[in-house]
Amino acid sequence: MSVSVIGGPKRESDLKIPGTEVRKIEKDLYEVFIGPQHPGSGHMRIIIRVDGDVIVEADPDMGYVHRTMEKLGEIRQYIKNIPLFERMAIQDACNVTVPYVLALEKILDIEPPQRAKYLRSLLCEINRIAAHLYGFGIFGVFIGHSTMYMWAFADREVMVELAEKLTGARLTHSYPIPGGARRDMPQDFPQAARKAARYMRRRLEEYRKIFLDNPVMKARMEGVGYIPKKLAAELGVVGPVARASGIKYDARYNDPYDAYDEVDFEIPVFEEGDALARAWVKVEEIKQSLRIIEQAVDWLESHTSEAPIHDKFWAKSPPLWKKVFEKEGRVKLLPMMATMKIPPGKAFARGETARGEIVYYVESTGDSIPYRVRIVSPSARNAIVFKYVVPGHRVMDLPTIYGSIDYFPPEADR
Amino acid sequence: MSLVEVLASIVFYPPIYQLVIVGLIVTLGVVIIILWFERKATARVQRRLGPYHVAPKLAGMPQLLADLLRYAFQEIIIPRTVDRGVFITAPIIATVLSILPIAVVPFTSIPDYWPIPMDYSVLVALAISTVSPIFLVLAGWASNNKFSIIGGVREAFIITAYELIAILSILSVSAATLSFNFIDIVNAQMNTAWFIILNPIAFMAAFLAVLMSTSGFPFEIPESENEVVAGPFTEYSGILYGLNMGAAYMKRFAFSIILAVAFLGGWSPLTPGEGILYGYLLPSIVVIIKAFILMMVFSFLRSVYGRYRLDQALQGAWRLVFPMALIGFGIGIIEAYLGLT
Amino acid sequence: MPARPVAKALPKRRGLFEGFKGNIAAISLGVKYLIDPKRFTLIYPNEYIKLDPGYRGFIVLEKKKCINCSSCARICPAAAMKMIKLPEPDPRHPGKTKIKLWPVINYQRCIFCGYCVDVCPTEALYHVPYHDIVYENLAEMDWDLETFTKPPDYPTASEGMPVKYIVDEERGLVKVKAQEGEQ
Amino acid sequence: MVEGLRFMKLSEEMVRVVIEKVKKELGDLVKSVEEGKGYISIKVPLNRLREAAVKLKNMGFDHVKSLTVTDYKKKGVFEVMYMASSYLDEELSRIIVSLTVEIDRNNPRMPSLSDIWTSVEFQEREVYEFFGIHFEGHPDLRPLLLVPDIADLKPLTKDFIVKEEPIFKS
Repeated sequence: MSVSVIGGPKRESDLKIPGTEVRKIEKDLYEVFIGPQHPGSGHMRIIIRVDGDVIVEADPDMGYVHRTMEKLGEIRQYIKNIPLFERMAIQDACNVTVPYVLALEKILDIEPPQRAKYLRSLLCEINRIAAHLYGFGIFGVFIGHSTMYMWAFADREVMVELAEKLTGARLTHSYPIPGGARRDMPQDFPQAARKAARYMRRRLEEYRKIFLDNPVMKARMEGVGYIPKKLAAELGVVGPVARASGIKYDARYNDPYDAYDEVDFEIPVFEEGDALARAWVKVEEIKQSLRIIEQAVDWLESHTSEAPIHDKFWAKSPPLWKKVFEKEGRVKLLPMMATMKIPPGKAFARGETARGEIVYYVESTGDSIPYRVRIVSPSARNAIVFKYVVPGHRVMDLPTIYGSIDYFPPEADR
Repeated sequence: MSLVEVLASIVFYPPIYQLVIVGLIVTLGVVIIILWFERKATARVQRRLGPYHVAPKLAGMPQLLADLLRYAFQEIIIPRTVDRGVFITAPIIATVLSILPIAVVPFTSIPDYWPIPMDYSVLVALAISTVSPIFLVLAGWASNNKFSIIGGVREAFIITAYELIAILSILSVSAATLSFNFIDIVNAQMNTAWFIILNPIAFMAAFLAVLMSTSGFPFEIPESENEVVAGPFTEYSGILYGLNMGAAYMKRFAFSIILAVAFLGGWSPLTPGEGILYGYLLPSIVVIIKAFILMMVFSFLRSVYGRYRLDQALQGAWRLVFPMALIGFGIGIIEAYLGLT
Repeated sequence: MPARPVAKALPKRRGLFEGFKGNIAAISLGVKYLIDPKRFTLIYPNEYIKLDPGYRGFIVLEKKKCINCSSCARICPAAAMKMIKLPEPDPRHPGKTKIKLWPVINYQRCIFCGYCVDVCPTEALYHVPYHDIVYENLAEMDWDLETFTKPPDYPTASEGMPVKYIVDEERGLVKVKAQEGEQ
Repeated sequence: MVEGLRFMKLSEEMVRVVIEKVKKELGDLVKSVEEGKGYISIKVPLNRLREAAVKLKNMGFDHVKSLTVTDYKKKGVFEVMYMASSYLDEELSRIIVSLTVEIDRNNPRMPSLSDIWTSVEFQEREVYEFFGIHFEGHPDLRPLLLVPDIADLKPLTKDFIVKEEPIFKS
């Protein structure tokens, strides 16, 4: 009989904490620790017990990249939290920070100008594509398809290039700020964005040929990790995982923010609920994101350039501010931004990142630092899939499910 | 007799030539080149450069020599928990056995240059080729590591699936020519057409079986790193790991030579003539080139496919490839009955 | 027009023939890329990307413009920017010194968010459009005021060829040689 | 296509309708219902929390988005908010209700809701490690992200103080 310690050290004093006691496992089961130093696990550990080739129990053990985001959020000024929170998922920096900014704007009771909304949505969609491609790459290499990995990462470079043009940084843009966005669109951006959109559409067709319709890969994905609609709602899974199971939920649709109530796009919903459907959701979402990018670029081009920030932070700014904006398109911040006091209040905001819905709860007591910031990231909510969906699958299905829910440990651990 | 002739007679003494020159030196060269090709071709498909910075003018070819040297001089770490004897000997025996089939395949039709009597050479080659996987399973078991054991078990599953297919599909050639003699098989192909044209289904089955036996994509299941780290080789390091990895490629080369002789006409466009040069060296080069091309095809598949799940691979093997092998065998019999060969 | 959920279905393709067709499509696509890889790899030390002027690279101080307001240090999210106190001859009272605050930056911590550049009331801080600088030890990355006031050396530029990436419809990105002297 | 035409932005009207519905459903369970910024706050007494949760679930709030705990050290309470919403009901999916209870900061115990809302299971584990709140009846209550040594310090309570560096350098 094998004995294993789950969840902590063996010292006598620690055993008082519930959940750290020594457990015995059944004789016929074989316990395999996948991760955290494992080529197929990422920064997490999944403890599986297998009977033959079939997993009977899976226990996700997260927290290897926990960075105390919520605590750090409580000790620093509001604006300083933006670069911090975007480090949860740096491929998805804008999407992750926009809901936080939305929450702040709700407390401040301001609405950013239309141009800022479009700029934010534009970067959000660029980030969404980049993050989906990242997910695709990881998914591909998890089921042994290294070409998918390299292709997705190469094409992600195009999106990163666009984001760099827009914000001046490849990944950690720190782009949205309370009341607006930090830069205006450069002159040559619309043309590059349209070219990139056309290129991406053609590449998606090639992805289909080599990956999604490839009989080998299709066999690996079809019917694996099936989550029925009821179960998906019960587990509270988010994003592509939920939409692949037939749940019509997308924060951009159900609680529209920024420019999403003005642009025309679809929320793809599949009924199949397996890994293949989750991959297809991503493909369809990339297509829709490309449409949003094109529309946003058209809108921005046809409207005159003005500072994409709320008047509260712009009307009283010195002439140098306007000069810099006209010359470089850069929105300078007022020095009061650093120690900005936000009126007392509580706000809850949600936004759709590539991996699903992220929610923020911000509570202010009128000080320059938040009293409480609660973040629930999409991967943290999807982690429950490991416990409830993985058992019953074969060992080789674990990477398929892992890759298909696009679980991203740094985001889940926060 | 001049010195050159003496040397030639030693070097081209069939057992030495086939086992040492072709079996060790050429195989090593082929493995290195094919590894380079595999990395380079995969890189091209994946829009990368592949090996580059070690001599950019040679397209990074010396990278593989550097890797080889690194493996050779790396410290071999033997964990305390392993079964030492088996742990060390298993990869060595597996490597030796995987190149042994080369020693029984004829490279020419001239009896002077046959390493063994050729009457039952097909059977001998197939028999030898089936031994080496057992040592991979042993290596996994001796490692005493969970991932190694899972990998070893997967290897064992795969053996049961591909072995019958490999034997049956290659024997379909024997059925067609009514002979277990490689020489008869090649002669028959030279008289009519190559068996890849006469019996493509059997070739296809044999091709897939070789892919499975050498863990090529899409059947790279025992070593699949996303579940079982490196399968049976998880605990290995240094040259022992290199042997393990190399053994798969050597085995693939040995199988490719068997396939080249059985299906691709052996030394076909060439009729072996008098003397060592025309009778032995050139025909053997033709066979090696054919085997090399076959290996390039095997390697290219890496960039297109991922891997099957274990049960899917087994299902595919038994439900699809095994009937294919049977049909191929049937075609062989029909061809023999019709006197096509 | 707003968003709308649309039910989609997986393309249903089954059977031996479809499987065969899928294999052929995948392999032929692979062969297509084997012949023309369409790659845009940057061969880094030999080539380097000449970044746009808007890029958020290393941050440098123009001492003349600085008004010692410490806004940059206050907004720095990574606590990389700190104010130091330096004595300085007082112009109004000759012979006496007064304490002045100057920003210094620690590049072990800097995350290149550019808040300090954006918040600076006199544009005394600016980004240089490069970021690939190697230091031999960590202490060197903690800049003092003198280092902070001039742009850091950029050895990559002297060794490699400047290139630029432009977005292309056919190949994704295309690497082109950057014009010399172009900003 | 036609489906999309039903789209509308969340209006005050819709929120008011839901508030009325909640008040009717929960009846005397609720202490107060008020509209917050982005959510509807429903305060219930601790001993009737499970009852209220079951009723909310039956109303269609089928999953919990966030289990938010705030430490009010001065008041001596933890405020626990189950922020629930709906996936299957499109009307309710636009609205987030927060089922709020206050529990004693010195004796943080409360019933677990993980058998009502499975989606809250991992978040209850998270709250357990960060605040030390014991959820009675939780099937698998052990630290999720932290190692037990750190979890023992209850890092998200206001007792655990982290200080920012000063902006001056000596």
